[in-house]
Amino acid sequence: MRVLGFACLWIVLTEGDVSSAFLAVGAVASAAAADALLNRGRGVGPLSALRVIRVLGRVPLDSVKAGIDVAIRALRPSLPIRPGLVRVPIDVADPAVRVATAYLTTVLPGTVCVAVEPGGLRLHLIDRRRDVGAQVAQVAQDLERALRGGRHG
Amino acid sequence: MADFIAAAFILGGCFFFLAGTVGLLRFPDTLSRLHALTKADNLGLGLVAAGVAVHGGDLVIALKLLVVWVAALAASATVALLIGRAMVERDEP
Amino acid sequence: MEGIDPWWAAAVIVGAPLTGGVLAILWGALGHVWALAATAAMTAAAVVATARIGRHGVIHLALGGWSAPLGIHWRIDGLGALLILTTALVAMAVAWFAASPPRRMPPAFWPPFLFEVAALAALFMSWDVFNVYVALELASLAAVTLVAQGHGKAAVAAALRYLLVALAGAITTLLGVGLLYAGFGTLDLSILSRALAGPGLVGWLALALITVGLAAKAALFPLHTWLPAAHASAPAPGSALLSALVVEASLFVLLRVWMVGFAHAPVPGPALQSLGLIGAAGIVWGGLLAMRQRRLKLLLAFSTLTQVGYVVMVVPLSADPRWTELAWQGGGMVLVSHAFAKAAMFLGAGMIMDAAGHDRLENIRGAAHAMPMTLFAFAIGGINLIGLPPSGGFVAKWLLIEAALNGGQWWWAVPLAAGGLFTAAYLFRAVAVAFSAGDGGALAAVPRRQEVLVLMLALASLLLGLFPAQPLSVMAIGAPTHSWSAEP
Amino acid sequence: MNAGSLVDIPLAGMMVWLAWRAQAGPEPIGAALCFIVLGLLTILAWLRLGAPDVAIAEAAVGTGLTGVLLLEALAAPRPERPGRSTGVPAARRLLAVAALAGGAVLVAVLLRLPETSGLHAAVRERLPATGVSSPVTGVLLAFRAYDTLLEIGVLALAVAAGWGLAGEAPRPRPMSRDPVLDAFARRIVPLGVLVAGYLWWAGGSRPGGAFQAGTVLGVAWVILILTGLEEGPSPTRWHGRALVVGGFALFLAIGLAGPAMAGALLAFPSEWSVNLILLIEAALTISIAACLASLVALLMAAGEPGAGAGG
Repeated sequence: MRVLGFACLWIVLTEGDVSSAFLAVGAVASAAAADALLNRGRGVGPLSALRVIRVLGRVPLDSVKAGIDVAIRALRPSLPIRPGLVRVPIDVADPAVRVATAYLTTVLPGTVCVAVEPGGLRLHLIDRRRDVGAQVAQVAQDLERALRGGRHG
Repeated sequence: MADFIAAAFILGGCFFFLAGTVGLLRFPDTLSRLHALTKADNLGLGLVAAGVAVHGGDLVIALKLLVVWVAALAASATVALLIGRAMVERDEP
Repeated sequence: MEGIDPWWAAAVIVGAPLTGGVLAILWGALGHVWALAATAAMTAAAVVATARIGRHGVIHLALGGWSAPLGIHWRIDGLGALLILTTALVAMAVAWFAASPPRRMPPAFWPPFLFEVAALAALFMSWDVFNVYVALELASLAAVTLVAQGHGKAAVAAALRYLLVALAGAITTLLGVGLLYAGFGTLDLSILSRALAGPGLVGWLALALITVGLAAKAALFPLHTWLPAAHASAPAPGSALLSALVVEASLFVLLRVWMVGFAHAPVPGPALQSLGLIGAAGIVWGGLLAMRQRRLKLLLAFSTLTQVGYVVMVVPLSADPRWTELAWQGGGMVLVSHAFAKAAMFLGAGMIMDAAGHDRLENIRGAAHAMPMTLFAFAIGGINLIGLPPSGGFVAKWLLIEAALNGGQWWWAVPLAAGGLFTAAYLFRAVAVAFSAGDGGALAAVPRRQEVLVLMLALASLLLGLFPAQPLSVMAIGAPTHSWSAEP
Repeated sequence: MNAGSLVDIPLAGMMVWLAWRAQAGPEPIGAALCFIVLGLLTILAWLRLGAPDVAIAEAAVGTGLTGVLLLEALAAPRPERPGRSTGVPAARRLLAVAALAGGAVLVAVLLRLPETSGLHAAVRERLPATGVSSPVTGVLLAFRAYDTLLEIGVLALAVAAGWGLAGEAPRPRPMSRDPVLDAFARRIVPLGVLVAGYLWWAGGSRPGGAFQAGTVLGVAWVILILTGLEEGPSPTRWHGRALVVGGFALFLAIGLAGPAMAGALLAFPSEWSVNLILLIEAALTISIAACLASLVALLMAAGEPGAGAGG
C-alpha cells in the first residue's frame, strides 16, 4: 500500500518518464525502507479509501473559506478579532488520529491547533466566542472512520 | 481564455499573500499571527499554484504543483504547532 | 623534465594538498604525515613547472579540456610559478615545524592547513575571475579556521571578526565579478582584457567593487584592522602561513585584475595615484603602529601591513609602460622574499613563546643566549623586512625605487624608503632586547629541528638577495604588459 | 509592463521587505514568522521562474530550516539586551543608507547593461559533448567542474573545521518528544528520500541535481536529528567522516585521473561522461546531505550550555 503510494508519487514527479524506471525501483525501495524503519509497528490498518478522499477533498474548500475569513479580518479597519485559547476534548484513542485531527483543524477557518494533549487538542481561536467543539469532534470522527474503516465498519 | 483564468488565479493568490502580510503586521499577538500565516498565505500559494497549473495546461504538472502545495500546507501546520506549543509553554510553564 | 606533460605538474600542485586534506580528515592522527607528503610532492611539481616555464614560457591549460570562454583556464606565468614554489617550500617547512614533537599540532590543524595550501596554489594559477572568487572563499574559510585554533576567547573573537570581513570582501568581489559577466559575457581574464578596452560604467564599477573586496582580504589600508589580532591569535604555524602567503595571494589577484584584466582600459592617472596613496598610507601606518606594540607577534603582524603597502605600489609605478617590468619584478621580489622571511619570523616568535610562555617584549631579555640560532634567523628575517643588503627585500626595494625614479614618480620613493626606517626602528628594539644580557636560562629548551627549519627559511630570503638574477628573469616571463593611456 | 511583471515586482519587493523585517525585528518569533513567509514566497518565485522541481525542493527545505531556526529562537532565553538599543542604531542606519545608495547605483548600472546573451549559445553548442541534457548540470559538472569541486571542498572543510573547533562538545539535544513533530518526521522523511532520488535523476535533464537533492536529503536528516530519532554523522566514527568527505574525494579522484584518461584535469572520456557525472552527483548528494546534517548538529551542540566555540 505504502509502496504503491511512493510509486505513484514517483510517477507524478518524473512526469511518467520511462527512462527513470530503473532508478524508480531504487528510489521507491529506499523510501519504503526508510518508512519501514521509522514506522515499525505503527501501521494504521486498512484504510477506507472513499472516506479518506472525502475527508481530504474538503481541504481545498476549507482552506479557501479560512483564507477569506482571515483576509477579511486582517483588512477590515476595525480588526474584528478576539483571540483566545480553548481546550477541546476529542474522544479517540489512537494518537495518530489525534495528530491528523490537529493538522486538519489548522486548515479550518478560525482555528489553529497549538498543542496535542492526551485527552484532546489545545486550539487558538481568532474569535473566542465561537464554539468549535462540535466541528472538531466531527472532523475527528470522520478521520477515525477513514483511518480505521476496516475495524469500525 | 486559459491565460485569463491563470492570471485571475495568480492575482487572487497575490491578494491573499498581501492580506496575510497585513495580518502578520496588524494582529496583536504571535498566536493570532499564526492564523494569517497558516490560512491566508497558504491559500495565496494554492491559488498561485493553481494559476500556474492552468497556465501550463498539463495534468502531470498540475499534480506536481498539488504536491508542492500539500507539502507547504503540512509544513506551515507543523510550524504553527511548534510555535504554538512553545508560546503556550512559555506563558504557563 | 622536458618530456613531462605540464598537466601532471599542474594537477599535482593543486591535487596533492587537496588529497592530503581529504586524508587528514579521514585519518586525522596521521595528519602530519599527509601534510609532509603532500607538500613534498607539490614542491617537486612546482620545480618541474618552474623549469619548464624557464625553457618554454608560460603554461596555459584548459581545465576539463573546455576552452574559454566556456571553461576555466589556468595560466602559470613566471611569478605565479615562483609563488607556487614559495608556497610549497614554506608550507613544507611549516608542516615539518608543526609536526615536531613534543609540540606537534593536533589533528584538527591539518585539514585547514592543507586546504589553505591548495587554495593558494589555485589562486596563483587561476585565469578566471569567478574561479578566483571560489578559491578565495576556500582560502578565507581555511584561514579563519586556523585563526580560531589559537588559544582562548580572544582567538575566537579575532576569527569571527576576520570571518565577517572576509565575507563582506567576498560578497563585494562577487558583485564585481557578476557585473563583469553581465556586462561582457565572459569570465576569462584574456577575453575580459580585450573587452575591457572600453569598460564603460559597468567595467569601472566592477573594478571598484573587486578592488574594495580584495583590499579587505589583503588588509590594505584602511581595511586592515582585522589583520593584527587575527595573525597574532593563530597558533605559530598558522600565523606563518597566514602572514607569509594568504594575504599575498589576494594581493597577487589584485595586481592581476588591474594589470591584466584592465590592461587595455584607459585607467585614469588619479586612480593609479590613489592606489599608490593607499599603499603609502599602509606603509606609514603599519610602521607607526608596529612601533607601539609590546608583543612580538603583534609587532610582526603590523609589519605585514607595511609589506602589503610596498606591493600595491607596483600599480602606480607601472604607469609608464617602459618600467612596468621593473615594478613587476620588484613587487614579485617583495612577495617571495617576505614570504620566507615572515614565515621564519613568525615560527621563531612561536618558539620564543613556547620557551618563555608568552611573547611580551620586555620579558624576552636574553632569549638570544638560550636559542641563538633562532634569534640569528630572526635577525636575518629582519634584515629582509627592513630591506638591507644583501637580502631579497633589498633587491625588491631597489627595483621599486628605481622604477619610481625612472618613471618620474620620485614621490613614491619617499614612502618606500621611509618604510625601511620604521621597520628598522621597531625590529632593532626587539632584537636588542633579545640579545641583551639577561637570564636566558629561564627559557625552556626548544627542539633543534625547529631551530634549523627557521634558520633555513630565513636563509632562503637571504639567498634571494645574493643570487637575484635567476629568480628575476623567471619573474619577467609572462609579466603583464598594458597600455593605460593615462600619464601620471 | 505585462501581467507577469505585475506579479513579479510586488513579489520581489515583498521578499526584500520580509528579509529586512526578519533580521530587523527585536523578537525572535516574529523574525521566524517573517522567515517562514519568505520561504513561501521563495516557492512562489521558483514557480514564477518556471521551475516547479526547485519549488518542491524549496518547500521541503523551508520546513526543515525553519524548524531549526525556531528551535534556536525559542530555546534562547528571553532577550533582555538594553545595550542593543544604545548607540547601535546610528551605525545601523548609516549602514542601511550606504546599502541603499550602493543598491541604487547597482540598479542604475544594471538597467544600462547591454543585452549580452552571456555564454548561453556556447553552452548549448557544446552541451551534447557532455552527455547530459541539462545546461545547469553541464556547467556545474563539466564546463566549470573545477569551481564545483572547490565549492564542495569548502563545504567539507567547513564541517571538518567545526568538528575540530567543537572538540568534545556534547551531542545535540533533541527537542522534547512531541507527538506532532514525531508523527511529522516519521511521515515526511521517507518522502524526502524519494524526492531526493527524483531530484538527483532530474539533474540530468532539467533544474535539479546534486545540490538540491543533497539539500532535501540533508533536511530530512536534520528533521530526524531534531526529533531525536537519529544523530548526525559522527566525527569520531570512520564512516561518519567518510560520508562527509566521500563526495569530494570521489570527485577529486576522478578529476585527477583526467590527464591520464582524457588529456586534461577534470576531463571525462566521452563514452563514460554521462555515467561518471551521474556517479559523481550521487556521491555529492549523499555528502552534501551529510555536511548539512553535521553543520546543524554542530550548531545545536554549540547552543548547549558549556559547549566550546562551535560552528
